[in-house]
Amino acid sequence: MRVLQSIRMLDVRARVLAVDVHPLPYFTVRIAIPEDYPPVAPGQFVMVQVGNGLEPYLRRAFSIYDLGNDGQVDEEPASPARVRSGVVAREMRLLGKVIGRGTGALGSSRAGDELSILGPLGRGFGLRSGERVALIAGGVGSAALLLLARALVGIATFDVFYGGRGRLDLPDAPRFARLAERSGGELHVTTEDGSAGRRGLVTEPLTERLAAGVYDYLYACGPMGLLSRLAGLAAEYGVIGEAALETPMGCGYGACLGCAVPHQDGHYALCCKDGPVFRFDEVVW
Amino acid sequence: MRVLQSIRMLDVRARVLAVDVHPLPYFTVRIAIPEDYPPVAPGQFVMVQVGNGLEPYLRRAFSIYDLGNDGQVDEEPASPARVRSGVVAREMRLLGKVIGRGTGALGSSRAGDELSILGPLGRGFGLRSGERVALIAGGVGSAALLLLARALVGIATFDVFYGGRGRLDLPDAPRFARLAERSGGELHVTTEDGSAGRRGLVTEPLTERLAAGVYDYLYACGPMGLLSRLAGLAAEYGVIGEAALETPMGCGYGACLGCAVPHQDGHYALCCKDGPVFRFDEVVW
Amino acid sequence: MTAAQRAVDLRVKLGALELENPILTASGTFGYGLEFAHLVRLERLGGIVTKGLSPEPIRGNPPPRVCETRGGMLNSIGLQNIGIDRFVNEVLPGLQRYPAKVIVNVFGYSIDDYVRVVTRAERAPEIAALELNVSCPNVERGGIEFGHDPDALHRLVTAVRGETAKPLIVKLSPNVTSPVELGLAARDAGADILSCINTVLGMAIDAATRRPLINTLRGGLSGPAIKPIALRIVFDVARKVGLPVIGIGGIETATDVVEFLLAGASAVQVGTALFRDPKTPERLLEGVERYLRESGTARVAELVGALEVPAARSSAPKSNLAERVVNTTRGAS
Amino acid sequence: MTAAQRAVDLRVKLGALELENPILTASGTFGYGLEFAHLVRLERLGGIVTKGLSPEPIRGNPPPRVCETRGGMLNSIGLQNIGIDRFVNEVLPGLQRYPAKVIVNVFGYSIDDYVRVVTRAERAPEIAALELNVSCPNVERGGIEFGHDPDALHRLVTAVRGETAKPLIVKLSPNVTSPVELGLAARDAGADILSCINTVLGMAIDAATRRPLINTLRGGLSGPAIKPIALRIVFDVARKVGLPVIGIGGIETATDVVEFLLAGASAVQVGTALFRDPKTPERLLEGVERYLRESGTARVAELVGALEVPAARSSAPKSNLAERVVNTTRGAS
Ligand SMILES: Cc1cc2nc3c(=O)[nH]c(=O)nc-3n(C[C@H](O)[C@H](O)[C@H](O)COP(=O)(O)OP(=O)(O)OC[C@H]3O[C@@H](n4cnc5c(N)ncnc54)[C@H](O)[C@@H]3O)c2cc1C
Ligand SMILES: Cc1cc2nc3c(=O)[nH]c(=O)nc-3n(C[C@H](O)[C@H](O)[C@H](O)COP(=O)(O)OP(=O)(O)OC[C@H]3O[C@@H](n4cnc5c(N)ncnc54)[C@H](O)[C@@H]3O)c2cc1C
Ligand SMILES: Cc1cc2nc3c(=O)[nH]c(=O)nc-3n(C[C@H](O)[C@H](O)[C@H](O)COP(=O)(O)O)c2cc1C
Ligand SMILES: Cc1cc2nc3c(=O)[nH]c(=O)nc-3n(C[C@H](O)[C@H](O)[C@H](O)COP(=O)(O)O)c2cc1C
Ligand code: FES
Ligand code: FES
Repeated sequence: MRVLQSIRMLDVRARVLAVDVHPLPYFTVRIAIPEDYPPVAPGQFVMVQVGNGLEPYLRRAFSIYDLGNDGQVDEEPASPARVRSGVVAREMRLLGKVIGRGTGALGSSRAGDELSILGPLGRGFGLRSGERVALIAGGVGSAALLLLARALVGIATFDVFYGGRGRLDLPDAPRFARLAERSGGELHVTTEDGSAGRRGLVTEPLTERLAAGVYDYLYACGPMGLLSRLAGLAAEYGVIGEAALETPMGCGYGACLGCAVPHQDGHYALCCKDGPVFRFDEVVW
Repeated sequence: MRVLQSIRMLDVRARVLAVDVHPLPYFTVRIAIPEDYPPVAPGQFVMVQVGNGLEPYLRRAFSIYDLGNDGQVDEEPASPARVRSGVVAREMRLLGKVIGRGTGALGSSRAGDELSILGPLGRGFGLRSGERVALIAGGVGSAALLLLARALVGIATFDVFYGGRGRLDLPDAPRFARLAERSGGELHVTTEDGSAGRRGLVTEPLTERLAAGVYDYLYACGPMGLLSRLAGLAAEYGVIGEAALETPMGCGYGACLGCAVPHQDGHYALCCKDGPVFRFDEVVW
Repeated sequence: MTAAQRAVDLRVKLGALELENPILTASGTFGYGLEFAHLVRLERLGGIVTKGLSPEPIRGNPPPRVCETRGGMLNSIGLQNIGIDRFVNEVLPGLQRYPAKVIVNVFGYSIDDYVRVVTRAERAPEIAALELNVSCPNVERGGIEFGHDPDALHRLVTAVRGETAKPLIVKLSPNVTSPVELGLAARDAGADILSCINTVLGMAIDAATRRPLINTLRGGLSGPAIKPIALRIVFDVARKVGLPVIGIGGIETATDVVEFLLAGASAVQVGTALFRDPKTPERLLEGVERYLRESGTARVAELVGALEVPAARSSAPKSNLAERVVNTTRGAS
Repeated sequence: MTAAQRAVDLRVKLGALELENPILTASGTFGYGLEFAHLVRLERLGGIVTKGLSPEPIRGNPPPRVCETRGGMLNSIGLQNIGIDRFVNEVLPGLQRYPAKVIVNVFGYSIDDYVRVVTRAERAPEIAALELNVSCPNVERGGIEFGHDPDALHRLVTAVRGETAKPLIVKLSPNVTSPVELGLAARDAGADILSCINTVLGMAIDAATRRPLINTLRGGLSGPAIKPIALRIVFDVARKVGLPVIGIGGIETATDVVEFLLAGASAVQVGTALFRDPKTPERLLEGVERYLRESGTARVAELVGALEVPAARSSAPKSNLAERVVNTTRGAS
C-alpha cells in the first residue's frame, strides 16, 4: 500500500465531439480535452460521469483508448498539440461496450454533451524495447492496448492476438493489423463462432507460439477468466508480462478501497491506484 | 369518499411537438395526442412522466391548458379532429412554470421526446350559462382556466382577473383579453411590482366589483393563499364559486391517498379524484 | 419449439396460499383494487393486498402527506380507510370477478382492533388471506409499535391466529435491530407467511421554507431507494425463520422481481412503482416470463432462494494480518 | 453593501470541538486525507475524518467490495486500514499544514482494540477529536455489534472515555430500533458528540449470474437513497439526547447541508458524494455561503435545529372518526 502517494489527476468538463457507433454494442466516443492535459501512459484510465442524474450514480471507468490532435488521430503517438482558437486542441477517445446503465448512458451521449472526465488514473503498462512481445486482447479489452501498440511501434516487434465471440466483437481489428505490421509483427484473430479469423479461443494461437518460445513479454487486457488463463500460460512457459484488470470501482482514485485485487504479498492491492496494470505474478488469480 | 368510482383515464406515450419558452420560468409544451383522446373538462389535469430516470421519480400534475387540431389551436373549443396520415391529429398543451426537478425536466424536453401522459384526471369546473362570472388566475394558475374561458365564450359573460408578481408572470394575458372581450367582459391585470396593469393584488379590483354585486359565480386557480382569500371574499359577498387546488400528489389517480384536502364534511377529500376543482364552501381553508 | 414459445409455470405456493403468479399489489398503493379495473388488467395479478383496514373508518393525517425524495418517496397517510364493513359489503363483491387473490391488510391500535377486523373478514370466503400491518403504535403499551417488540407481536399474532383459519401473513417492519427476531416471534405465534418490508422511517425538509415536507414530520420511505434494505431483510428472514416470504420494497422491474425470488421470496408486492406506472404488474409478469424462458427455467418456483452464495474465495491471499476479520458477512466498513 | 458581499460566519462549535466550517469528509470515503491534497482544497474543509483505524493493519474483505444500487451504493470494504501507528507516523505530519481538523475514526472487535487505538491517538496533539465506529461485531459478545446493544456501547464508551480528554464522537448505526436509546447510552458514558448515521445494511444481487454483488453478501448502503433515514435519525437524536450532532448520509448539495442543519446537526460529513465529485466539499461550502447570504442569515450556527415544526393545522376538519389517530408522528401508513 502506497499510503502517501498523492494523486495527479484532473477533473475536466469536456465536450463530446462525436459518438461513432460500430455495430452495437460497441461505440467510440470522441472527446475534446484541454491542450495541456497531463501525459498519459498506455493502460491508464479515466472515470467518466455522464449527466447529473441518479442513474448511473457512480462514475464508470474507461481505458484511455486513443489520443490525438485537432480531431486527427494517427497511427503514431500524438505530436504536441497546436493551439488554435475555436479548434479542438486535443482529442481523447474511449472505446465502449454497452453493458448496463453507465456504458449505455455514455454510448447514447450526443455531440455537444458535456462529460466529466477524471484522470488520467492508475499505473499503465511498462514499455519494453528491443523485444518480441505479444498483445492479447479479449473483446473490449482492446481499449487498453491501442495506445500501447502505438507506443511500441518502433521500439519493439509485436503480434496482436485479438479474440471475441464473433466478428462484431473485434471493432478495431484493422488498426491493430496495421500497427502490428508496422512493428514487424502480425495480427491473429480468433472468434468463438468462427465468423472471423480462426475459430476458437485467443489462447490457442498464442499457446502455439509460446510453445515455440517466440515471446519475451506479454501484455493483456480482457475478461478475468482470460487473464487468469494467460497468467497460467505465462507461468507454464516461463514468460513474464502484465495485464490490465477490471474490478468494480467506487471512486477510481484511491478513496474508497473498493477495487481490491488479491496480491501475492498477502494484502489487497487497489486496482485504481496500484493498477489497473499488474504483473501476472503479482496477482492471486 | 366515492369508493367504487372507477377511473376513466389513459396512459398514453405522446410525442413533444415543440416547447415554447416564454420569458423563463414559463414555457408551453405542445404534445401530440391520439385522435380518439377522451373528452376533457376544463380544470382536469394530466400526470406527466418525463424520461425513465430516478429524478424526477413521481409524475407531476399539469392542468390541461389547451387542446387543438392539426397543430392549430384556436379560440373556440376544438372541432372534431380530422385524421390525416403523417399529420398531428390532436394537440394538447401544458403551461408550465419551472420550480424544481419535475417542471425543470418538462421545460427542457425537446421536440420528438416521448412523454408518458396519464389522464384526463379529476373533476373539472362546472359550466354556468347565462350568468356574469369572474375568472381569477394567480400566476401559472391561469393554466387551469384557459380551456374554461374557451368553453364559456358564447354561454356566459366573464371578466378575467389575472395577477402575478411582475409583467413576466402573465404569459397568456393577450389570449385571456381576447376571450374575455368575445364573451362581453374584460381582462383586469394586476402585478405586485406594477410592471403591468394595476399595481397590487388580484383581489383588489375583484373586491370592488364584488362589492358592486357584478358577479354570480367565481372560478379560480392559483396559490393556496390566494384561493383561501377568495373563499373568504366569496363568503363575505355571498357569491358562490369553484377553485382548482394544487396539493402534492403521489399518483394522481386515487391510489395513494396522498392528496388530502380537508373537507367541511369532516373527512379528507382527494384532490386528484374529488377535485382538483372544489366549491369554495367544500374546503376547510 | 423455440425458447419463446415454451410455456413457463408462474404459479407459486406459500403454504396454503396458492397464487396464479407471484406478482401482487402492495397495501396502500392500489386502493381496494377495484377502482383501477379500467386501467390495469386485474386478471393478470397474482393478488391484491387492500389498503389497511380497521374496525371503523379512519380519516387519516392532515396534508401534506407525501413528498418525493431522491430515488423514492415519503408518505404519512395516517391509515385513512373505509373500514372493514364497507369493504366487505361494497368492494368485495366486485372483486370476485377476477382470479387475483384478495388479501386484506389489517391494522389497529390495540389487539382488540385487529381481532375485530379479522373476525369480520373470516366470515367472507372471498378473502384469501390476511396480512397484519404491525407498524402501528400499540396504545396499550405506550405507543411502541407491535412490530418493534417481540412480546407484543407474539401476543397480537396469537390472538389473531385464534380467530382465523385463513393464511396469516405478518408484515415486518425494517425499523428494528433484528427483523429475524420479530419474524421468529410471529412464526412461534402461528403466522403462516412473512411479508418484508413495510416502509423505512424517514424525514424530508424544505430548506427554503425551513419546514418539514410531511405534516407529521416523519414518514415512511418507499421506492427504489429502499430495495437493497428489503433484499437484505428478505434474505435473512427467509433463511433464518423458515416461513414463506413475500418480498416488498422498491420493486419496479422484472429483474427486481427475480432478485427478490433469488433472495428467498416466494412472491412479491409492488407498491410505489404503481404510482408512476399503473401497468407495472403486467410489465413485470411479462418480464419474468421472458427471464424464465431465456434462462431455461420451467417454473418460477425454482428461482425461490436459488441465490448462489460463493464459498470464501479459495484464491484469497493468505495473510497473517487480522485473519479473524476477513470475510465477515457484515456491512459497514 | 449588497447581499452578495455580506460576510457570513461559517464557524461552528460542537462543545469543545470548534470547526472553521461545518463541512467534513466522512470516514472511509477520503482515505487518510492527504492523498487528495492535489485534487481538493483541503484548506476549505472544516475537518477530515480518517478511514477507520485499528491497532494493527487490516487487510479487508475479498472482492467484490462495492456495487451501485439505485440512488446509492453498497460497500463491504472490511475495514482495510494501515493501523494507527503508521497513520500517526506517516500521515499525520503532512496533515498539519492544513487548518482542517483531523478526526480519527476508531474501530475494533473488542474494547481493548478501541482502547489501544485511542491511547495511541491521545498522544498525538494534531488529532482534534476521535470518532468511534461502533458498527463492528463485538467478538466478546457473540458478534453483536457494539452499536446495536446499549449495554455494550455504554461499557465501550466508558472505557474509551477514561483514556482520552479529546472530544469523543460516537457514530450511531441506523440499523437499530431506537438510535435515540443508543445515543443516550453513549451520552451517559461520556460521549461529547454523536454522528449519525453509518451505512444502512443492504444487499444486492445479479439476476443474470444469480450471485450476490458483494462478496460478503451484505454491505453498507450509502448515498442519496439514505438521506431521509439520516435526516430522521439526526432530528430524533438531536432533540432527545441533547448532545451536538454531526449529520451524515447522502449529502451531495448545499441544500442537503442546510436540511441537516435545520434538523439539528451542527456539522455534516460528506461521504459517497466524494466518489462522484471529489470537489464536493468546496461546492457545498460555496452553496451554504450563498444560502446564508440570500436568506439574510449571518451565522451558519443560526440554522442548527431551526426547523419550524408546524402546530397541528388549526384548519383541520373536525370529525368524530378515530380522533386519537390523527396527527400521529408516525411513518408507515
Ligand atoms: C480500469 C477499467 C477500465 C475499463 N475500461 C473500459 C473500456 O475501455 N471500455 C468499456 O466498455 N468498459 C471498460 N471498463 C468497464 C466499465 O467501466 C463498466 O463499468 C462496465 O462495462 C459496466 O458498467 P455499466 O454501467 O454499463 O454496467 P452496470 O451493469 O450498470 O454496472 C453496474 C456496476 O457494476 C460495475 N461493473 C460491471 N462490470 C464491470 C467491469 N467489467 N469492470 C468494472 N466494473 C464493472 C459498474 O462499475 C457498476 O458499478 C473498464 C473498467 C475498469 C475497472
Ligand atoms: C392538479 C394540479 C395541477 C397543476 N397544474 C400545473 C400547471 O398547469 N402548470 C404548472 O407549472 N404546475 C402545475 N402544478 C404544479 C406541478 O405539478 C409541480 O408539482 C410543481 O410545480 C412542482 O414540481 P417540481 O418537480 O418542479 O418541483 P419540486 O420542488 O421538485 O417538487 C417536489 C415535490 O413537491 C411537489 N410539489 C411542489 N409544489 C407543488 C405544487 N404547487 N403542487 C403540487 N405538488 C407540488 C411535487 O409534486 C413533488 O413531489 C399542478 C399541480 C396540481 C396538483
Ligand atoms: C402511499 C403509501 C401507503 C401505504 N399504506 C400502507 C398500508 O395501509 N398498510 C401497509 O401495510 N403498508 C402500507 N404501505 C407500505 C407498502 O405496502 C410497502 O410495504 C412499501 O411501500 C414498500 O414497497 P414499495 O417500495 O414497492 O412501495 C404504504 C405505502 C405507500 C407508499
Ligand atoms: C466505501 C465506504 C467506506 C466506509 N468506511 C467507513 C469506516 O471505515 N468507518 C466508518 O465509521 N464509516 C465508514 N463508512 C460510512 C461513511 O462514513 C458514512 O457514514 C456513510 O457512507 C453515509 O454517508 P454518505 O451517504 O455521505 O456516504 C464508509 C462508507 C463508504 C461508502
Ligand atoms: S475505486 Fe475507489 S479505491 Fe479504487
Ligand atoms: S395523488 Fe394519489 S390519491 Fe390523489
